[in-house]
Amino acid sequence: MKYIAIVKDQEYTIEIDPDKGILIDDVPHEIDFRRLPSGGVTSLLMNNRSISAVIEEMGDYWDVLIAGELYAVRVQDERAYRLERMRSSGLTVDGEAVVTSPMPGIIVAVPVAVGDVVRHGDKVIILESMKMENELRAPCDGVVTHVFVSPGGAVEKDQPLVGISQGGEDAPDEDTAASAE
Amino acid sequence: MKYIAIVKDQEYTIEIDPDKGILIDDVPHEIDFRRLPSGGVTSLLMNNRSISAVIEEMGDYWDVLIAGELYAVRVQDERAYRLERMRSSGLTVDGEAVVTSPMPGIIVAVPVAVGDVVRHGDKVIILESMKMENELRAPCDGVVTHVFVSPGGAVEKDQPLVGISQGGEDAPDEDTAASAE
Amino acid sequence: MLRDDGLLIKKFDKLLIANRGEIAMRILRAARELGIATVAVYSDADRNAPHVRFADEAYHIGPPPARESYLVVEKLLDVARRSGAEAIHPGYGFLAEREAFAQACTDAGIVFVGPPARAIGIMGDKLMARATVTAAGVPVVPGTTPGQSDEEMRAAAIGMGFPVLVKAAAGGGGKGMRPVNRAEELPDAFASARREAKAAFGDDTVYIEKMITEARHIEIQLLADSHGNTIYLGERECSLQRRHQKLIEEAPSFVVDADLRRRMGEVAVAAARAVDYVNAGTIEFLLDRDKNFYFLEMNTRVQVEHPVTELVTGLDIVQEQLRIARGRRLRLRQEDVRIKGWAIECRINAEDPYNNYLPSTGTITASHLPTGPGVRVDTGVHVGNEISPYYDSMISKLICYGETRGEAVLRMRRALEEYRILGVKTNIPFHQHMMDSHRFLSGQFDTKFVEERFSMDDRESSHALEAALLATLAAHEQNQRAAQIVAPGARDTSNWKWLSRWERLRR
Amino acid sequence: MLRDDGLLIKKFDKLLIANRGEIAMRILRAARELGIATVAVYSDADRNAPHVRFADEAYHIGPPPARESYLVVEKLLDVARRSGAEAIHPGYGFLAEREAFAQACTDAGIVFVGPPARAIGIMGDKLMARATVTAAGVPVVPGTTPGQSDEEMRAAAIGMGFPVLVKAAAGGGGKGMRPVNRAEELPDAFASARREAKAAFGDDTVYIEKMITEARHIEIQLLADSHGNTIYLGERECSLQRRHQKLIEEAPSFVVDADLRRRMGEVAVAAARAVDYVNAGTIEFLLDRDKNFYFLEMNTRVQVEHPVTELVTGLDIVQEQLRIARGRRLRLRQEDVRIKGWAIECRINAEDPYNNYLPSTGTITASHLPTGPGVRVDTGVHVGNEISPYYDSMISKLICYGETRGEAVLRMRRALEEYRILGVKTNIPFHQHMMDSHRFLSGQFDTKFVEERFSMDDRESSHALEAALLATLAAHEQNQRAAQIVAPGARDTSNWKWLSRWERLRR
Repeated sequence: MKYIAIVKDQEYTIEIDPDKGILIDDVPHEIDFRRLPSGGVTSLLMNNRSISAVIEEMGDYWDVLIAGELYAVRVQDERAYRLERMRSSGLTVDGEAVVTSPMPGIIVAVPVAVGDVVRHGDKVIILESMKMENELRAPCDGVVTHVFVSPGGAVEKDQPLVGISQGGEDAPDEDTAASAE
Repeated sequence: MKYIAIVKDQEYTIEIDPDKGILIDDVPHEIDFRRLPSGGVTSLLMNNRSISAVIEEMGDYWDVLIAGELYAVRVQDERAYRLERMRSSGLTVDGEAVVTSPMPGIIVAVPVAVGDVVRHGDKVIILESMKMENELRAPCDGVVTHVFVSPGGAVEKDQPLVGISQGGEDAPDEDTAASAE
Repeated sequence: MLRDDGLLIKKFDKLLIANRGEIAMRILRAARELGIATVAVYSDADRNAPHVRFADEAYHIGPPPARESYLVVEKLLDVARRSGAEAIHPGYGFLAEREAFAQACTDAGIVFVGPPARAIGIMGDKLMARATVTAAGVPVVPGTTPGQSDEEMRAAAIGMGFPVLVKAAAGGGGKGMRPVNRAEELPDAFASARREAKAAFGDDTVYIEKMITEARHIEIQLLADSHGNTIYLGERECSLQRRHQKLIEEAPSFVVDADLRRRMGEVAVAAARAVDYVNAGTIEFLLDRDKNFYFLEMNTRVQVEHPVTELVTGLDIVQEQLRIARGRRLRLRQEDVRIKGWAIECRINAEDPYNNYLPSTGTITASHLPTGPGVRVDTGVHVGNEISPYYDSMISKLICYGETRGEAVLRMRRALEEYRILGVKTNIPFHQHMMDSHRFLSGQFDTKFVEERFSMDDRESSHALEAALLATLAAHEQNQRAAQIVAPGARDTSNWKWLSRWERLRR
Repeated sequence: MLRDDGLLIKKFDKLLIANRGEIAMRILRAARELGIATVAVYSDADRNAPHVRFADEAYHIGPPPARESYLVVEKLLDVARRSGAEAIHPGYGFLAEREAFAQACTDAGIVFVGPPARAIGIMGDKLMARATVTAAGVPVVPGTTPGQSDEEMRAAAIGMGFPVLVKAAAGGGGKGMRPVNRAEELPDAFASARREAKAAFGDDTVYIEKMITEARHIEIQLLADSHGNTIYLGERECSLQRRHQKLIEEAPSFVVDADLRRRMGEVAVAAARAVDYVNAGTIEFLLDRDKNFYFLEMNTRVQVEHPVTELVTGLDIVQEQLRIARGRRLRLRQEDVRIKGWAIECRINAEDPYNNYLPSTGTITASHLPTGPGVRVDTGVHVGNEISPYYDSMISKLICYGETRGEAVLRMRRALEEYRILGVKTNIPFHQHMMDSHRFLSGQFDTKFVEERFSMDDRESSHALEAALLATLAAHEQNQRAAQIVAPGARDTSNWKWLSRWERLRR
């Protein structure tokens, strides 16, 4: 069985074969993997190197906690991976990035309006939660296409707040956007 | 539903009724009971008194750990309890107590033989385990009826080692037993 | 004994803890260790919290929002009455620095484990506090006096020179505080500081203070008994902050020598005496590059970061609070206080250091605490508990002790690696990155360091390959299991067998 | 540097830990804190043990029985070679006090983290040890010399007066030791002591020692560097034992004052110097009612109970061991050692205090460690790990610190209550009962106290009613669930709903 694992923009091809053993990017490794009965704790011995991790399934990815660092890993078998690559190649041009609420809270301010040009990292929402004001920022360059909330409103976790049309590599420049107001 | 709970020779009658609430020995109590998702941890509020416990099912009884103390509790519904009492009332006279091995180990010595009279607390087996010699003692007064093991033998947990006929309240006295040898 | 200043001091044997989370646990443990019976309170969100299970008694006080539960004075006094609690410990936050609450306790004949209401009142109003300690000879940061108009404050700001800070008179924990670099920014800063102050404290009075740049936040822990004895327990270094929230604290401070410690300690004692202070309290100072120090504020309660002082002095500050409230004399004189070794505290928060420190809510699905020599964890969250938006995002405090600062840092690194929390994102990687930072190791930082000169971007992810492999093995295991449900005959491909085959191969 | 006495001293960066359980974890943490890479070894029984997960590398060394894994010198040296480990820490037990192992390490060019093989050899032979320290002016308990026949020993015993102890020359930890009250008991005692000594140490030589009654077991912790500096870190009180197994240790001792501490310390240093001792070691003394003390033996390794000394001195003894083995000079001189506060250790064993302390085997199904101020837990067992008959029954060590002995005891009570282990029976109730005992609180005990004057029978079971109720609720819950499988339509009687109905009723 061949898998593609993606973590922090890095891809690994991992083959698990009853005869050949485990190969990572075609290199065989001695692997001894154990799950312990409490809370997702695992122990991996990899060529005698010891890695202690906690693993948890998060829907379409896996959270792996090693030595304090949390890694989000997507695992696909080779076929699913090829299929998705084919599909996703047509999606980038008019894709919309949606900023969602990372937690329940109250909207304090919405410093952008539909039509505004935003740059990656610009503030788009100020959300109060856990007794703190939190700034949510644009995940990409683009133009604001939707504002789903207004100040004072309560929001749930994962609720869409602001939509931004992604410019891809051809982000509209300030002039074009300004003339659209 | 009415239950009989037995712990350390003490019996409690506990009634759980959708209308009357919870009654212990006919006295109603305000009860708020929660199971937490980890390792059998529970929280009981009983008339606002807070009890934190870990509960684990052990087959025919429950282990309940409260503030460092472990309580073994047998719970039966009223009907099963009555049935068992009836049954057990005929059993005490020629019952045999069997000393079993509390853990895997090696038999070091068997200081008793079939026919010996033993008193509650007498050594009947010396078992080596966990790098220590452990003395197993007679659980009651009586006469040794079986010796299932011999020195040097390996035993598993719960393996029968020695059988002792229980004298009940009419334990045979030393003279009678001695004449049986 | 009811003192002239309204503070009730008497022996008590049952204590209500008007708080939740780690500080409730901290107080419960101290009370238990003194043989004092304990009463907890809980909102609907906290029925399963450890403080409920750990107390001798627990009472429900309402829905999750604090203003409907932990902040409702009448409910707390009612629980005290029903349970027979003779004293209330407020912890920090919530009602800890509300003058009216302290007074209400006294009026109800209940010992308030803290200072006299009057001291809380004076120190809680930043402007009054400045005036009071100034009169006692304590140096303060230049700033405006009460009741000035926006225009007057603007003029004062220009007079003292930018940058300045707009601060809420009732503020604390950085709330209602705004740095201002130019006069034009003042109106916005006034507006947002007032909005936040109003929401947080119900009082939107603001004032202006000169901003001390390249400053360190150094605070002095005090203990004062009801017999007129006040001592200082040395300093804490609390400069590592983000948005005025402390993240890492240590004791002692890299930059405070014995002489400066004594001078700051004596000034702190003078500030406390100015309000006839009783119980544990903290004087916060700014220390500038030239080792001038300025009174910032007094926290009239136990601090989050009190454990670092406990580790280097060997004292138990919360037990001392309870002893003082029971009328006991301090057992230590100033000359008995000795600082030994070094302690560092990392606040473990549910927030994502890789994503602008956004708070992370969710249920804790795994929690494995570091243990062993020199490691202490104060936590109020267990597996199954929820990190909810109702309360702050602190999960626990990890405190490490070493003979030297270097050893404390190395131990903290080890403990951070051992600590495993799943279910929410945590700032453990932030702390790890800080413990690896040369600036931190060499003690070169000020209150702006985290925000302006520290980035998670240069942190290397050293275990990406292993993470990929582990996730793949877990996914494969799952696939195999799923396949077996379809074809139950294929027993011999089960996960464990498959693994032991590898074991056979490699032996 | 290879010294004349065969001890190899050099800087190393990778350490093999030839042990398991809590002491392996303890050493791993110390090494990690010093930046030393770590190599663990494990038997089949320990693949899932924490020390395997916590090390940087881990190597399998055979089946569960120690004589086929942890005791096989060649396997350990082979792992050192394969992993590139330059040093081996033996922990306690297993190979820690085998002269041949220390020598084999040196011969292989590997640093043995411990004393010279020769010192182990002398101190490991009780008879040689007695002769050596006697020559150095150290007082010893009257006893027989090597190579005497049973008949000669019998005559000597009658000469010195009963009671006497039959002891194994190679003994330790109470193994191969038998108290004898009458001459007629001697043959049996010789036989059983020899059998146990043969099994445990492969050497059945025994000798006789006068038994000091009403004695306390007091030991002195030593540190000696390779530059000729030897210091003592005060005493430990280890009188609370059962069958010569220590159960509770504390530092300092109730009965040792500054003068006695200094005298015992100086004698201990003299004993260590008599064998050119290097690294951490402990001199065990018996202290009689009149405060006379007698050398008992030297433990040429780290002790189980070392943490209590760490807590009152602020030192890290295992880190000191590693530093010494790397050739560093001691940073402290004798006058820098200060004892502050009080520490108590309870050994948490898998055994049933209500049933003759029978060991209890099984899998740990729940483990919740106490935390918070003044509490340290050293454990090598996690949830899912098995307490097997292959190794000793110690699960962990719970160590508490307080400003005073009373505070340490109260904290220990609190921590014992917090500690929750399920899956095996533990001796936590024993410790709780001891912490409640007046004799213990007033410090009135000797080495016979646990066996002769302490009983669990008078312990009250204060929570029987609550246990009954909780088990019944759990059983009822289970019944309800079972009933629903039969009648899946009856959803509204589900457990949680049923509970919330009570909540509604009571609000």
